[in-house]
Amino acid sequence: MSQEKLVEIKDLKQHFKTGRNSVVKAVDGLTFDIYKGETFGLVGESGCGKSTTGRTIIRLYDATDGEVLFDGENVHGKKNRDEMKKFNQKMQMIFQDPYASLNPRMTVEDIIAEGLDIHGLAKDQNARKARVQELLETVGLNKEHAQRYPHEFSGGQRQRIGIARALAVDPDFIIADEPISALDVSIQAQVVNLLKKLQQEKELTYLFIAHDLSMVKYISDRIGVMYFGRLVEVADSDELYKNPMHPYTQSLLSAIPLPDPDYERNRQRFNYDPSKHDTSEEPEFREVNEGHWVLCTTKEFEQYKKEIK
Amino acid sequence: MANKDYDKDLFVPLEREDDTSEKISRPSLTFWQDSWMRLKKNTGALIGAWVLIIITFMALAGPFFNDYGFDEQNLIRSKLPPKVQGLENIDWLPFQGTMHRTFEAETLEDAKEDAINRFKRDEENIEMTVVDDGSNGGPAIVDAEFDVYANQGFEDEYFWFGTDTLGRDQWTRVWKGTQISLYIAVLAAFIDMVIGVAYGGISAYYGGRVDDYMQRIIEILIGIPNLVVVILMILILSPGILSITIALTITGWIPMARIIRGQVLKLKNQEFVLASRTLGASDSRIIMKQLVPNVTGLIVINTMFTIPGAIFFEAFLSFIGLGLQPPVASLGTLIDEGFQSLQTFPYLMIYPAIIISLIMIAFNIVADGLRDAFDPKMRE
Amino acid sequence: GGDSENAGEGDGNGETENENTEGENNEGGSEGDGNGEETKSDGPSGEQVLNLTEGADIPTLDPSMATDAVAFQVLGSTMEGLYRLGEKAQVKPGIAKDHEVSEDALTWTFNLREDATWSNGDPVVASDFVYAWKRAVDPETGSEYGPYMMGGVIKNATAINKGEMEVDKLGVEAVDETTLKVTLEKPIPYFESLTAFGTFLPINKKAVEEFGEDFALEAGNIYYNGPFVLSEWNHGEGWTFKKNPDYWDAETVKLEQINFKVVKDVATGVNLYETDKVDATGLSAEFVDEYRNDPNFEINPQNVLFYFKYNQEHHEALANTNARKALTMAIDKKGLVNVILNNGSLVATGDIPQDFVSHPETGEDFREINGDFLTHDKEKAKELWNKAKEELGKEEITLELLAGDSETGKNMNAYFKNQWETNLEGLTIELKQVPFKERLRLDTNMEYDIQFSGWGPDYLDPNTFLNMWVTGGGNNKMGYSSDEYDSLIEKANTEYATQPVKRFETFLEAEKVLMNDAAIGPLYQRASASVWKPYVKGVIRNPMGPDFSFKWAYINKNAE
Amino acid sequence: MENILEVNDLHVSFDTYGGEVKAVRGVSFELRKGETLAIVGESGSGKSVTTKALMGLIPQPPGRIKQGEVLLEGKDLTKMNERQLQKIRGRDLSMIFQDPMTSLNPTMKVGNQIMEGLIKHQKMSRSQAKKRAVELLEMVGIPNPKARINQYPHQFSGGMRQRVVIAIALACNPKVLIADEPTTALDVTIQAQILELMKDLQHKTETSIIFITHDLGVVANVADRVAVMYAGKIVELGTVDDIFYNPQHPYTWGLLGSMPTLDDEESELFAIPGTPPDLLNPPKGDAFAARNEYAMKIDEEEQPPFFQVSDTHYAATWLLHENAPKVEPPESVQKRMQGFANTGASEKGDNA
Amino acid sequence: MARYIFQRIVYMFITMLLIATFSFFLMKLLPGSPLMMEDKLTEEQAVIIKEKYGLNDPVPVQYVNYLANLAQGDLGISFQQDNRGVTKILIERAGPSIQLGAQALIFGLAFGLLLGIFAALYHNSPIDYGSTFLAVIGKSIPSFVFAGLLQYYIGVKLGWLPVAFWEGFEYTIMPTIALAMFPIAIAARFMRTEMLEVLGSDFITTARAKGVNRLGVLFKHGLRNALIPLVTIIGPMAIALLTGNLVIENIFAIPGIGDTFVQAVMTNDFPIIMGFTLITGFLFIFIILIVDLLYGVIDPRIRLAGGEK
Ligand SMILES: Nc1ncnc2c1ncn2[C@@H]1O[C@H](COP(=O)(O)OP(=O)(O)OP(=O)(O)O)[C@@H](O)[C@H]1O
Ligand SMILES: Nc1ncnc2c1ncn2[C@@H]1O[C@H](COP(=O)(O)OP(=O)(O)OP(=O)(O)O)[C@@H](O)[C@H]1O
Ligand SMILES: [Mg+2]
Ligand SMILES: [Mg+2]
Repeated sequence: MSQEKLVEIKDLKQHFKTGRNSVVKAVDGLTFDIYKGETFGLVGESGCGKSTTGRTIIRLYDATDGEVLFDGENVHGKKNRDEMKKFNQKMQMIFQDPYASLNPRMTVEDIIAEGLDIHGLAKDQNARKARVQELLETVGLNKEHAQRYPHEFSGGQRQRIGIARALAVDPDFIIADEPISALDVSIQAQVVNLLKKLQQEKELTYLFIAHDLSMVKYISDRIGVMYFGRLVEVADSDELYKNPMHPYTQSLLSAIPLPDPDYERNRQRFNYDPSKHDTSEEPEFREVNEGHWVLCTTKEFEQYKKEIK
Repeated sequence: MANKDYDKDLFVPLEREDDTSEKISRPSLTFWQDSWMRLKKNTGALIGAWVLIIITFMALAGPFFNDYGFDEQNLIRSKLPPKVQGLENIDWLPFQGTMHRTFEAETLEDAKEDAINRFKRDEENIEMTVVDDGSNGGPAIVDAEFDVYANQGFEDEYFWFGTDTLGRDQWTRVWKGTQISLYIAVLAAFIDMVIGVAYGGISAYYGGRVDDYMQRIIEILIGIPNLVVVILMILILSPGILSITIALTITGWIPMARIIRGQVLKLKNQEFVLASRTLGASDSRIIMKQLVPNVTGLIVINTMFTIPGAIFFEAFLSFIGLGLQPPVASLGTLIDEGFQSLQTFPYLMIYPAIIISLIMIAFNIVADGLRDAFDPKMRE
Repeated sequence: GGDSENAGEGDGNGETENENTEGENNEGGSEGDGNGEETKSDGPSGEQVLNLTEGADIPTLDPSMATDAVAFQVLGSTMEGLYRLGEKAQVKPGIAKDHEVSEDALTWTFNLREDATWSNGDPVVASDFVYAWKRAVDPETGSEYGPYMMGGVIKNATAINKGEMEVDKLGVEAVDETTLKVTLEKPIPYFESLTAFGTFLPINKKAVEEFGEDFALEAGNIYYNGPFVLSEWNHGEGWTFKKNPDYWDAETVKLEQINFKVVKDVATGVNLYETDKVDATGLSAEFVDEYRNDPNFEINPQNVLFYFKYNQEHHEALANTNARKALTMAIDKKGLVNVILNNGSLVATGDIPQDFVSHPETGEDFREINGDFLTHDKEKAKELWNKAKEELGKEEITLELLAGDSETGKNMNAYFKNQWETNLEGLTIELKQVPFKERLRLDTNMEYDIQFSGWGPDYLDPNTFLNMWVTGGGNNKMGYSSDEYDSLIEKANTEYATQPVKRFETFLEAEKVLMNDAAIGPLYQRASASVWKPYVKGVIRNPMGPDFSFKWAYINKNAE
Repeated sequence: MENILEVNDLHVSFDTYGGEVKAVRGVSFELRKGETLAIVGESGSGKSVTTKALMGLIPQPPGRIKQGEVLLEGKDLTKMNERQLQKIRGRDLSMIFQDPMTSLNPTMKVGNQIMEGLIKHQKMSRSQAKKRAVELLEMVGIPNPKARINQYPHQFSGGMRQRVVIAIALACNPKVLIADEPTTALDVTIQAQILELMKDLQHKTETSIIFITHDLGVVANVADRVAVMYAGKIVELGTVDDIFYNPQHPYTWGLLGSMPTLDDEESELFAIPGTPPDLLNPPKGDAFAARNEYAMKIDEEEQPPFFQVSDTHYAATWLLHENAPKVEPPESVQKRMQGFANTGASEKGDNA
Repeated sequence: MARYIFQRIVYMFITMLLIATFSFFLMKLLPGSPLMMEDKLTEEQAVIIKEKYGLNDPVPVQYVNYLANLAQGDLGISFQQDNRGVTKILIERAGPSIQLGAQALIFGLAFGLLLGIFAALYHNSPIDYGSTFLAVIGKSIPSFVFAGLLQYYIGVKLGWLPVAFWEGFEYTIMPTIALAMFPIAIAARFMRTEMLEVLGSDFITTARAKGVNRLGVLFKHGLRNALIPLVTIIGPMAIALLTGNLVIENIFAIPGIGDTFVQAVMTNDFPIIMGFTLITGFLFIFIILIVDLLYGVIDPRIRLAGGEK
């Protein structure tokens, strides 16, 4: 895998005003890079800002602060329609809720072809149709499905429609926001297999957001752990599972349920208590091991370093 | 369990052609074929559609069903009640060409005298039934039926819906009026759809400033009374269909715009809209393709309220001289006019009112059916 | 004109303006004369309360400002002028006991009674009249009827109103408390009946000063001197008269109370009548059929005349006399009157209504003497029309009919259009139905071809109708001009002013000229149909001024 | 243990424009006092419909219970009218619905939504109910419950809403709690807390739980017994150990095989091929046949009956018929079973 | 919240100013002058009268004067009802109209709501069809027809209620019913559609699962959630009802504002037209503000959204 950076996120902040004086700091200073061709997994407590991060990267929200560089160019900031369109083509998103993200009154063909229409990628009706069929086959549906409506599909199939839509414009980078959490395991497997296959074929880069840690580990090259709008740990996936350093990461890993009744009967969970941190010092993001970054104070940093060796 | 014996041959692996499970059991249809199929299954909507078709047909052909012109005046046959061949002898139907009144007086003689007096002293053509001869202390009551046709010497004529003050055949006038009212209905629906939907959609979709300004414009438009605007139009325009069209266009779309706005405000943050945005869809595309199809239900209902509103607004315009010029009439003006004699010659109002109600009920049923038909969820 | 039905000219559609102006249909039975049919026992019996309806609210109580039927009606009941109209338009004494007229007919001296008082206790004196009349012509007041009724009648009124002369120069003077001397501009034969008109009522100066801006705006903001006082006035809803105990002739007044309610809808009036909530109601054509043979049904012919104005300057065809005659004669007015109006209206055959004025000596009716002009004759109309087309050198002619926009109006318009187009070949009529004031505007600017219009009299004299059509007259507005006609009218009003017979005959002559020119196309003379409860007696119907007089009215429950 | 709930041959159908959707096609099981029965299965296999049918909450029309009985302590719920059901719902039978985001009334304060059932069934006064609501919220781990009861659902995060829904279901100490994917929207740490809470409660009140989930890890954690559903039927039913360590039905094999494990690095996950059958026209034979690599001819002809594997373990597959060829679970499943830490494997029984 | 309301009130003033401006100039375009009716006035007099009403000034000056007076709450005096203050006239006349309108609105909404709710509850049953029928008839046939029928049958034939006049509560019953046909129709139709949707949502099932009885489900859980679209249309509907209905007022001889206004338009009584326009405009804007605030009360989710844009 190349180490070329495709997306650079620098001190990204997204604050929502919810009232005169109250602000929700959904994302509060994220910095990380995503390399070309890799899958970057993002996990964390529900409500910690994962979706918001994804949406801000693709500029569904205008960032409160910070920047997102895509291929070296800032996605945010002043952009005219054409420039935005270019980004829109290169960067795509698969939404958390497959059903909600499909217009119930459009046929699958129209949904998938929307990107083609917008970017003028199909020369004529026939080319459009052909492209849609090709995409349907790519995601493991067949061409008869083109005339159906979203509600006629199972959850897994819907998710695949969403994927086909994202692929239609030949993107380089796809943000997949919990694409599988509502599906049964067998369908989860289908979707994940598909994503992996596409990645290999098309050199895609993913930002993969999920709750299910075993799935995340399976699919990701590197994983970022978020807590309350901030990244607390980033590492290669194996490294993270082997050497979780931040206590929140540890607590997450300790809570993964395993499909093994005996193991479950005896499992020990580790609870994260944020108040245990030393609050006298503002924690910083530090590289503890090669490619293994943790949010920590200097003291903690020293301690983590020791633990590795 | 399962102790029944089964043929051993059955327990051999299944030879399988390829993936059968993916087969689609339903033939692929275009959206329109599909909607049409669903509509066909909805009997109510079909009946409604037929009623509309029949009414439209009658609007066009009805005036030719008899020989009377719609402006053929003859004061001698003024205000004849409805009379229909074949139905004229059925007592409980109002098609006998007679007028019916009940008279009450102290004595039977007086009651009869009253009846005779009321009906032009034409005893020959009055048929009286004594309900109460007054012998038991109460007032005498007489039911009198007056053959107006015979009285006027029109025994052999039949005016199915009667005639108006000027002796014009109501049947012909009602159907002529239906033509106009149908035009108004279609026009109003069109304005609603085009201006109202676009305005409401844009206002809500862009939100913020745009919404603020657009809503204030609506407030101003509504704030200035219609009557003032319409009177001004009299100066500029000559009366007729064009002025009706323009008058309707000025404010007719506002309720629709408000409703669409409310709905779009709700829809615009739905994920499928966001998805379209990440694809780089233009705003107009999002409004037309993503949002509008999802508010069709409300559009349909609201249109059903706009249409009668428009039909009577036209009557109002005609009333103040901006609408249709006599002798042309619409259902609205016929009802307005008929209302003046609601107590004395009710048939002048009842028939146009029945037709307007029929049109509206049919429209509603068809619209409900259409809404279901265009909603793919109804397909299974 | 002083048409009390409606604001003067343009009363055109008075019949049909019930939406926006009065709806005279409801003027609680515009007559209900109590005469004739007294049966079992005469005289009042039962509760002396009368319940009536009125088509509109009172716009003002200020005699100088009053212009419409309702205001004059209220003033007629609550105020007393020099004279009052009694039965058959006979002049009855009011505040004036009698009067003397000078030789030259220019100076009138009225002797006032001493026992008349205002409702605040002040006596009614000659200076109250002087004050009121001066106020009426004072341009500052802005009175509409003041200059209209007094201009050219009372000395200097016109000049004063134009601001060319001091108000004090008005030809009216209080010689003493009970003597009023009036100097006229020229001899006015009908001046006596004029003094019964609302604009000539006295006003209590104190009240004007006391209430200032609010004078006459509420029931309590004016002092009354008539048979009744306005005891309550709920704007828009109705008002109540109570008997005025201080009225000089209170003895004669029998009614204790009259309740008026504003009712605009005919059917409502009928329903109220049927449920005994009101004692009288007007009827529209539809209801006339139902009540025609009811013993309580009445038709009250009025002197309001309806006709076409042919604008001779706007369309060449209308400058052609034959065309105008053809247009007038092509219309079957009998049908119009009997079927469409259906309220007792009469076919009009001249510029002066039936039973309006009669020959000063023979007593023969004006209409009777002059006969019928331009009566309906299809064949003749066709003939004339063809002649006109020949003269004009045209086969196809399109004319616009400007008319009102209310319901009955629409029927009439459709009728006219149909009659003309079927009877007169090559004629196309374009209807233009506009609201009342738009029609006034178009009339003033003479932007019309044919106009449906109407006029009610201001005083009992043919002049009120005939002087409209003199060249350049304020109401002409249709480009009619005839030297012969002009000089006849001029003569009648100057040379023959003091010679009633001569004067009358000159008017007869003038009408002939007018009708031979077919300057206007007379259509009908309005009547109103109504039903009155049989126990209402003694209500007097006036041909002008207030529609009816209640001074002598009473309730006789025995009559039922 | 005594049965608190018994479901016998339940059939539920929906009438749609296209015809009759046979969502549940003969489900039978029993629920014992104090146990947890997990239901797993393909999405659309009728899990939610089955549980809604128990509550008498199938929307009618288009739905209807065609056949079968639901006995709660011996009384048949399908025969009860709405009024009788209202007394039982919330008090004896309680349900946590699948989607917490939409299961709460957006226009009603959270506290009131919890109190509603308490006031109705426990005949509490408002103030008592309020106190209890605060307790419940505290129990499900919502901080500052006193203030929270006066907030509206949208002011709660997804996970918190999920917990509110749970609190409502627990409010009246039901005899049977039906939990339809109660933790899907939660991250693992909160999920673990919730599961703990439910178990605690169960110990205290002897509540029986029906737990629907897709997460086999969760099943392993909470369940005493497991029912596997496919296309409107239960295809395998057994104790949690039976199902995990000795699965018999090929669909169960497929499910277990689809899960990634934390330690292995396969190139591709196993997924059951194809899609579920159309419930409008369910196949004549075994519904799973089309996707079953071990399918036999008989699968096309006739639906398999339940074969008993052990006292506690049943499976509906012709593979268990004596005439059927012996097949082993696919390698991936075997590997997984071996991968499981310990002794469970030894209990593996043979085919019946 | 307070800021939001304040902002709206500022807007309200601007809108009112615009309405005043537009109507003022439109008024100047109306045919004829207010003195038109008084055709007997001599020219000299006309000048004096115009002076009194300030009509001799150039239009912009008149406009400024008008606004200046308006700022002091002075709507001027009527041209036709000599010297009577517009404010006084409008207040007198608005009373009955507003009372009737409010009664019709309340009764119509309440009855329509019930009708709609039951139509939804007994979906596709005779009750449903009956309510739809009633709604369609209620909207297809003008209210004055109902008024006429009521007056004749209830008032005259049966004698149950007074035929006309404005003298007490029983006098308001028939006009109220006639006017209410319109809100009944609208409320019933909208309620039915929304209720059907709401009754299908999950939280209704939740409520039922709690054992809440039928009426509780309908009124405690369903109603509020189904009210939003209805509230949207209340604005224009309330205006239509509260500003008086000329024909109904005439039929029942009610001293309302509808007639006053039409008279004023017919006679060019500018001050009254302007006054009426301002009152209508104000009412409308005010009701819309209330409606927008009501959104928040009915649906707490909207309350927050109101603050931010
Ligand atoms: N439009 C918004 N306005 C206000 N607050 C918001 C908005 N969108 C998100 N938030 C808040 O921001 C925080 C992060 O939300 P986000 O949806 O990114 O969480 P998430 O990590 O994706 O959670 P989940 O796993 O439940 O999907 C939450 O507290 C949420 O309430
Ligand atoms: N109202 C309805 N009308 C028609 N079909 C329905 C209806 N409700 C459910 N179904 C059908 O019943 C079947 C079973 O649905 P159910 O909700 O029980 O699935 P599930 O097992 O809970 O799936 P998931 O795991 O996705 O929640 C599905 O095929 C579904 O399409
Ligand atoms: Mg998320
Ligand atoms: Mg489910």
